[in-house]
Amino acid sequence: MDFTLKTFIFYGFALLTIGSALAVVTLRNIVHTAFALMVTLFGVAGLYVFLQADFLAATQVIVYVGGILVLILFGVMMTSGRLEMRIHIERGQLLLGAGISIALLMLLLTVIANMPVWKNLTDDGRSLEPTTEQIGTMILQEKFLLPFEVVSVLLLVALIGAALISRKEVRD
Amino acid sequence: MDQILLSLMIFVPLLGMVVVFLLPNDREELIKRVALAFTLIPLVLAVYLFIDYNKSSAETQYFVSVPWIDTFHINYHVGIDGLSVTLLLLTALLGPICVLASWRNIEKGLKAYMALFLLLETGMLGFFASLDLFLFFVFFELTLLPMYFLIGVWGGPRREYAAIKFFLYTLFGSVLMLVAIIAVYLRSNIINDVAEGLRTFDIPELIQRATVEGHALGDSKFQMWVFLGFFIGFAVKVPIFPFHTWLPDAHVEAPTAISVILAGVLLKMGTYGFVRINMAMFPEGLDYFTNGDGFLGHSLALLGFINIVYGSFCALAQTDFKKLVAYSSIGHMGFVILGLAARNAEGINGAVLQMFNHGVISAMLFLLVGVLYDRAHHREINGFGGLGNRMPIYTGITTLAFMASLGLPGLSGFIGEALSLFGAFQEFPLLTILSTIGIVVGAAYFLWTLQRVFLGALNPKYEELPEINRREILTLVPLGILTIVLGIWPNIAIDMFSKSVTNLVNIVSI
Amino acid sequence: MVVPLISIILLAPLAAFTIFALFGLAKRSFPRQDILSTAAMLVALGCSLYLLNETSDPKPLTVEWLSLGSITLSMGFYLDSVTVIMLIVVTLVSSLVHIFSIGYMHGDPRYPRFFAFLSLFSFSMLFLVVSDNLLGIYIGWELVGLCSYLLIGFWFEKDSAANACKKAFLTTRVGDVGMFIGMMMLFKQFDTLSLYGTDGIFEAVRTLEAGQIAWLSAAGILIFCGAVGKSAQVPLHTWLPDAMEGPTPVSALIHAATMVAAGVYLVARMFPILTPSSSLVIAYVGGITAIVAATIAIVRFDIKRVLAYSTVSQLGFMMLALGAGSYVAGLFHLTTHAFFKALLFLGSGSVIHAFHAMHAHHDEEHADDNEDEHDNHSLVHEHGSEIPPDQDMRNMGGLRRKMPFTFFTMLIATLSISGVPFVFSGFWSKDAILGGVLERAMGWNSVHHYILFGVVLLAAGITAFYMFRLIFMTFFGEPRNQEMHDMAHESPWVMVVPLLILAALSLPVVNKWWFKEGYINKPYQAHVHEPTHAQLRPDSKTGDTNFGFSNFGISEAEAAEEEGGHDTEHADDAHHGHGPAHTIAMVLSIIVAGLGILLSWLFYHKRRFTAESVATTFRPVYTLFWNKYYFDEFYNGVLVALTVWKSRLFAKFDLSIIDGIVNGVATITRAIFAAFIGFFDNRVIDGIVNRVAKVIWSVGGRVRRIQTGAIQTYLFVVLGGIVLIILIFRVL
Amino acid sequence: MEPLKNIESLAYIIPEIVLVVFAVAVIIFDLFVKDNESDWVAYLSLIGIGCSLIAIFITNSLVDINKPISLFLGMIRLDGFAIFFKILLLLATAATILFSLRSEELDVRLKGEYHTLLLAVTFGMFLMASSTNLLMIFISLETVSLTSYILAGFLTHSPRSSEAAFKYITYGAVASGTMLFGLSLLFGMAGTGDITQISSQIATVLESGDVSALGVLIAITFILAGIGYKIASVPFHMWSPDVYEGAPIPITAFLSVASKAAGFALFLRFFYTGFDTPEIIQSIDWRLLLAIVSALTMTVGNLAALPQRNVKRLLAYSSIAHGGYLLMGAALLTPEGLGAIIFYLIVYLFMNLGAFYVVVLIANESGSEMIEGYRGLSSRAPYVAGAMAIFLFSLTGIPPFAGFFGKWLLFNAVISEDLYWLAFIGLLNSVVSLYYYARIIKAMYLESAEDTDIFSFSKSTFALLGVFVVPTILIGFLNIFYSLSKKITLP
Amino acid sequence: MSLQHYLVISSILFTLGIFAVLTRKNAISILMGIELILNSCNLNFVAFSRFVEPAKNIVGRDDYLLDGQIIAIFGIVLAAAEAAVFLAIILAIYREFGSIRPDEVDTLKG
Repeated sequence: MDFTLKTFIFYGFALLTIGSALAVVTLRNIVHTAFALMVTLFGVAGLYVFLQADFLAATQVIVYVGGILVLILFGVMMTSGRLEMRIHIERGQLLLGAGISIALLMLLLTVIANMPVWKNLTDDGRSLEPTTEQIGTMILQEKFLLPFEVVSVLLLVALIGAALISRKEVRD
Repeated sequence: MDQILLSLMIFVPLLGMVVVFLLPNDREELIKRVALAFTLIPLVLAVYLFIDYNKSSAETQYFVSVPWIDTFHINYHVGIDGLSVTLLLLTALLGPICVLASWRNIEKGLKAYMALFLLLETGMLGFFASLDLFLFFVFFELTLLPMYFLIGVWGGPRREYAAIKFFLYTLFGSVLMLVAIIAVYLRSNIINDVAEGLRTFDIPELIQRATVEGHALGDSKFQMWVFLGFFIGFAVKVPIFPFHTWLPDAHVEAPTAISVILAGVLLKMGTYGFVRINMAMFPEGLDYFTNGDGFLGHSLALLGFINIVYGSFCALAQTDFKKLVAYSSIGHMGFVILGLAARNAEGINGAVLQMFNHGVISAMLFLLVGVLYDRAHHREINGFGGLGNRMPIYTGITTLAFMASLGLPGLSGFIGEALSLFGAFQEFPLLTILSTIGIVVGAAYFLWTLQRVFLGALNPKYEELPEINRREILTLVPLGILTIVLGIWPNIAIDMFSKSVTNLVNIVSI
Repeated sequence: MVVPLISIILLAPLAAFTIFALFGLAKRSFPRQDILSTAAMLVALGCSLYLLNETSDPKPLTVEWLSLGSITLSMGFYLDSVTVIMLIVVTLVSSLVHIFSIGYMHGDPRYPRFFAFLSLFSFSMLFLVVSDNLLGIYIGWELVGLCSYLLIGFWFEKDSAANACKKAFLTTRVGDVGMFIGMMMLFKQFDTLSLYGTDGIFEAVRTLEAGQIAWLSAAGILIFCGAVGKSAQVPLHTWLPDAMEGPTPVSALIHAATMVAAGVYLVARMFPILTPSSSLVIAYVGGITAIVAATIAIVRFDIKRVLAYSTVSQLGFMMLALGAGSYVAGLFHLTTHAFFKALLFLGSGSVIHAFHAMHAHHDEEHADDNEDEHDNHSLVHEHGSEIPPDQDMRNMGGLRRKMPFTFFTMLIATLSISGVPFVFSGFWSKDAILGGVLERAMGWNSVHHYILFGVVLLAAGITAFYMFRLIFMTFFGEPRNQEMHDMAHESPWVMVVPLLILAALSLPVVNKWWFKEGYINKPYQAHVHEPTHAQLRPDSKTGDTNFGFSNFGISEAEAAEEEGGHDTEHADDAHHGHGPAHTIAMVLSIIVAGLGILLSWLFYHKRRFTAESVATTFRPVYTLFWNKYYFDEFYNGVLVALTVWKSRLFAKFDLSIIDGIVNGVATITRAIFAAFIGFFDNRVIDGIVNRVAKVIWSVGGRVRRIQTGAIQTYLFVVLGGIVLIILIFRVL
Repeated sequence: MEPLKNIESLAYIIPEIVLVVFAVAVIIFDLFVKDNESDWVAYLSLIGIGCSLIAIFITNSLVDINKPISLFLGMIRLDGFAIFFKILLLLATAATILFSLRSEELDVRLKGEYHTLLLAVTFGMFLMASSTNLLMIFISLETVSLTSYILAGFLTHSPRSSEAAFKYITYGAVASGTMLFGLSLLFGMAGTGDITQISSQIATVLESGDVSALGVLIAITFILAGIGYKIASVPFHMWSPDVYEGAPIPITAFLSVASKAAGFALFLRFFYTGFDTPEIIQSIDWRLLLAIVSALTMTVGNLAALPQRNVKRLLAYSSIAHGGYLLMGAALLTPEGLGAIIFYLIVYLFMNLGAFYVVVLIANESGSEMIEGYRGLSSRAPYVAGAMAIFLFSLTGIPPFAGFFGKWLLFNAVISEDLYWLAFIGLLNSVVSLYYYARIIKAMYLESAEDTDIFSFSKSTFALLGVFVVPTILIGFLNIFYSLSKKITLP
Repeated sequence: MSLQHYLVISSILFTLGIFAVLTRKNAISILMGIELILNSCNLNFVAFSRFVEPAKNIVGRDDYLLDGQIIAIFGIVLAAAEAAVFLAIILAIYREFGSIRPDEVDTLKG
């Protein structure tokens, strides 16, 4: 395997993603974890770039980092008087959680490593045309029209619901 | 017109239930009268059917078969043969008697009581008349609900326990039966592993198909399992040891009329089902348990024997009058099982006759217990004494019932028991001889009870105990007459079903 | 003509009872039940007497009673000389007892009921007698048992009566079950229960092969079991003395003359199926009964109990006769015994009636006693040892002047039963038995029969002894209880007349006019076919053909000729067999009877010896006799206790054994679930359903406990579940 | 069969469109109607449902049931199966709205939102019943889920309700995330999102060896987590008791019937179209897997229901158990199994909703959801008690009530596949279930209350009760339902 | 950079997300775990869309499986909606229980 800059950057992103994700699950400070999550989300966006999904990478940054993460931070702030929340985690729970996670990972890795249909599918390095237009066509004119419309309903519902649930009730 | 009579008989009580429901709550007399009327109609019809039934033919008569659930080839198929017409008469007879027996002692919710009772009667009548396996099961289960409420709401102090126990036991049995029914249905069109024609639930049709060479229903292994499924379902109802423990509780807690129905009819549903399904449809399965080799070879007769001896001895140990009668029922149903296990004309005829007679006699016994309970408000045998002096008529009738129940020749209890034993003796001499212990013990507990309740010096507590009244006598007299008449001339009953039984004997003697 | 007559005989008493029952249901009673019942019995008696000459058609009526496809059970009448004699005995004694009761039961609160029960009894007994098949006999058999039960317990306020009636029914029922099993065996073999005719058992039994003899013996003995119960043979005899709790006319009718004799009748009827071995069993049972009961009777003081044991003993004589093959002798003794024993009982009833005021007084006392014992219930009671004062012979004495008729008639009966020669019927019948047994012994050269002869001879002597003891204690000497003696009086004429009639019937001369010579001759078909048992015996003679009524002053030769007309071969056999045997037997029996009477005279009249001194000398024997060989103790202590124990055990079975199994299953279940979920509670639980329900319930609780409320637990379950599913389905 | 293009498809989704239009209309209407006490919003929603129902019948006439139409270039499909579920769901929604009218725990000020959400969730369920594409499956599932979370947490002043929503969303988010991962794996293996093509693709994949089978198994199990949580099958059932207990009663009823039915629709379509080819079954025994899951589900549901004292929670467990019974049919992957499920769902709709309706009524009157609140009901409200008894007996599966016939069909299907063990477990479970149903009946009939006031209900209450009682008694006796259940098939 | 590389990364992300939801004692951390899971799914879809041969007869483009990317877009949208609702519910919980520790929200159980 030739070790090019591209691969170097790829591994960089990969490590960044995984490392920050690890930080998300291990750090005790909730704000720190939120920032670690941001790094993860950036990392994933970088991987999207490697996969030549340009539109998606952009969306990832905008929606996730710009939207969801901010939302989460708001949530953190609204639910906690102090920013640091140190919570003791039970060892048993930790071990069991780790056990289940590792078991799942092992199973997945076994499959990924040995699945014939997924073998030998390497990046041929060919660069594809930008996907944005195609995506737009497919969503608005081709078969993803219906999901698109449905999602709009879903968002409406989520909007109403989130407002409904979170608004402070004036008690009698 | 004739075709509709049977269905009319089955559904008139249901109509009665609706009518009773529509009556105002506070018109209690009216409710009772209406309920009585709606139980008398089936009685009239049953008597008509009994008389009109062509005894010389073993064919099913008055049958009606109309499609019901086409998709699963379920028909509304009812009809009677000698066996069912006898039990229909018994059921229809006990209906009005039970309404009369409930005349005064139902203190709350009379309307609901009568409505449920009428529903129960429909279930019982339908059960004995149905010739479609599915319908059969539906009616079988239909008796469960009213019974549960009748015991549970109007019963004695431990009624909840008794009701749920009854319910759970029966349900347990019937779900096994359900599996068996479905298995039979699914195999009903398979000949030599190939599906031919339509599946069916029709009992006569299934019986016929089971005899076809190479039919999946005829497979002996299959028959054995299915037999077992049905058997457990019916065994709970009969009840056969070790499924019997619900019975004493249910009987003790149930109000008088319901005990009467329970002992008089519901137990017969078990044995009737056994005859109708297990014996007629699965002769190979029956063979396995009555004539097979090894441990299970005589298991059915063994169960009959255990029932007789166990029931009798348990009865001997009781001090509760009603529990005693309840255990005696277990013992007497043992004779039925023993007779059926014999698979010969004497045994089966005897068993069927015993079913009818036990229905009549145990009904009398429970009515009598009820009469005493209504007066003294307890049933502790040792708590009475010398009532013979105070209540001579009651004592006389009780003596008659006891004597009939302990198998005194000349009264109906004897013939069924004797024929069952005669039949069984030809197949299982040793078990039969051992079973005769039941006769002695039966005499022992009844006489002992008679002594403790009626003989000896009058217990001063009961010096003012009123004698049995006319209404109560009225409920007992028809049963007493039947007991005597059938004891003297049992052929009246046996004539009705001996042809059907002969048919059955031909099927089971493979 | 025969069928309607028999029907009338049966229906008349039945109608009397039915009328009573119907009135009873309407809460009334028929105004003159006594007259009604008595009239019914008299009608039956008349019809029976008419039937004396109507035995030409033995099977006048057969109807199909039950048809079960291929098998048919029929009912019908069978009428031969034996039937007719039984009919007459039953109706005659019954009629007299009815009449006697009009006086004896007068004033009883349940007076009508008594007569109704007597009628029902008479019907049942007559039905038993005329039935031509085993089933019919069995039906009548059980019905008389019922009536016996009802009548023994007639004064049910007395605990002793209540216990006695139950004991009687149960004890006889034990025997009946044996009989029932015997019937089942016969039915299995022959598919019928009819006895006579071409398709009857007696015909079929002749076709049996030699290999089936053991089986037939068993059936015969089992049928005999019924007779053991009903006829109060050892070991089922204990109910009969207790049955004396019933009114005395009942004792006379049922427990002396008729019902207890039904066993003898049954054995006589079943004669053709008896094999040598079953006959021997019957003979031994009869012999043992005769001597056991006789010895017990010696030491009784209750007048009725003496008579009761005497009855048992005499029934033993009859059984012995049948077992020894002396068919006619057995039936002959049955007839004579019926009359003189009924007379004795009625006489004793008359004596008791004489103390009637005391009786009433005693009843009250007795009722008070019962109060204390009221709670102490057990299955079988023994109340025999307590003697009511009006029946206690130690309170009597010197009554012969106060009650001359009673004394006179009872004396005749006593002479008859004691076997005082020639003028009393008892002598002839007893002599026939003794002769028959001895003859069998000599004819077969059988040790068994010699032993039996010795036993029965001794028993005959003892009979004379205790009967005269009764007479001496009751009627002779000085009054022992002056108060009671003063109250005693001769009974009214309704009671005396039956006594006189019965006394007359105890004289053979009176009997002669209605018994033709050789009227009873042989068992069924014996003169037509070779009887089965005869085929099976070492020699084929029935041996007893010439004895019986032919001895009522008629020459033996004549009788033999009469017999010979039927069957010359037998007559010849009989002739060389009976001569010496009967002579010896007659001499010996006269000697032992004389000895018995003499001893009794010395003890109880002359007071040469006192019974007490003898009792002291032979203390163990006396104790044995006094305690009636401890039969009741045995039954109470062992059998009854066993039964009660067993029933209690069974009742506990539900609680302990079944639960034990369930508990076992539950324990395993618990172990399994404990491994997964945790521990189960460890309570003791009763009831099978409760147990299962509780197991299910606690599993439910366990399942429920996973539902901790913490969301992450749930997530663990989800993801753990996923991992498990994958592992189980692919990797493992 | 060529899928229709987007515009052509529109005619066939009029029922869905009607629902969305009314959902929006309701919330707008609510803005203008200030009178919180009036029930107009509810009636408007009911009109919407009625219109949708009519639309279904109209589109139904356009479709030949035996010739399903693929819409939106293969995204969804319109066939008899989908139509059946749509009608069923509409009925359930209508019933829920009617319950809500009676229920006193809902905040009257939030009626508009409430009904919008209900209509929206119904819309999502419609799509669940007809999706044939992985993406559509996920989106419809999410639509339903998200709305359900909100509805469960609708009682904003009730901690129980909030807790229910919290648990529901945590659980649901993890489950649907897991499912999405599974979907992605499946997508990667099959190279397509169209489930009608997946089976052939997967069959090819499976030829390449054991590991592929493991891959497929993982993918399917992950997907099962998403669907299984909707139908509350073990081990994905754990949210349901808590959520059912915490949510408003009408929503509990709705979730236990409609949500479950929609889940089954999705489940059936997914497995019947995607995974019932012999090759796949040979390599991974779905039937056994599902049979075990079904046995566990009913057992756990029934056992856990035994000790419950809260009727709502008891019914939650009972509905888990019923999910288990239904899964029996699903596990068979046979037409009989499908027919049995269809029939059972009809029956279940009426009996379970009926039971919940009684819970609503009793909660209103006595303010209690506990079993003690039912004491002496037979004298306080005899007709309601009678109806409840009928529902409960029907749920137990006792003739002559419809529940018995439903169970009978299920067992019939199970035994016809010779799965006797499963039938036995199912039947034993029926017996066990009697125990806890009977406890309610016992309380109603055999025990007496301290408080003996007579409950009074309006005529319309009884009428609505009758709407549930009559079918619960009659369905089993009418041939039409059996033939209906037989007619509906999946390719 | 083969498909497997991406798949391994996404698997790890997924597993970490699972670990987070199982062990974190803060509702918001759980939400973050869920976001990790959803990201891993999206990464999968995109990776497949890049590498996997589309199935035949697929409607639309047949040289390139763009569907995966579009699904990922929808995934992001759904994640956003879910996060919004989730946070709203967390706020409600915080209001009612004064805590967002998942193990303290356990009044419903049994």
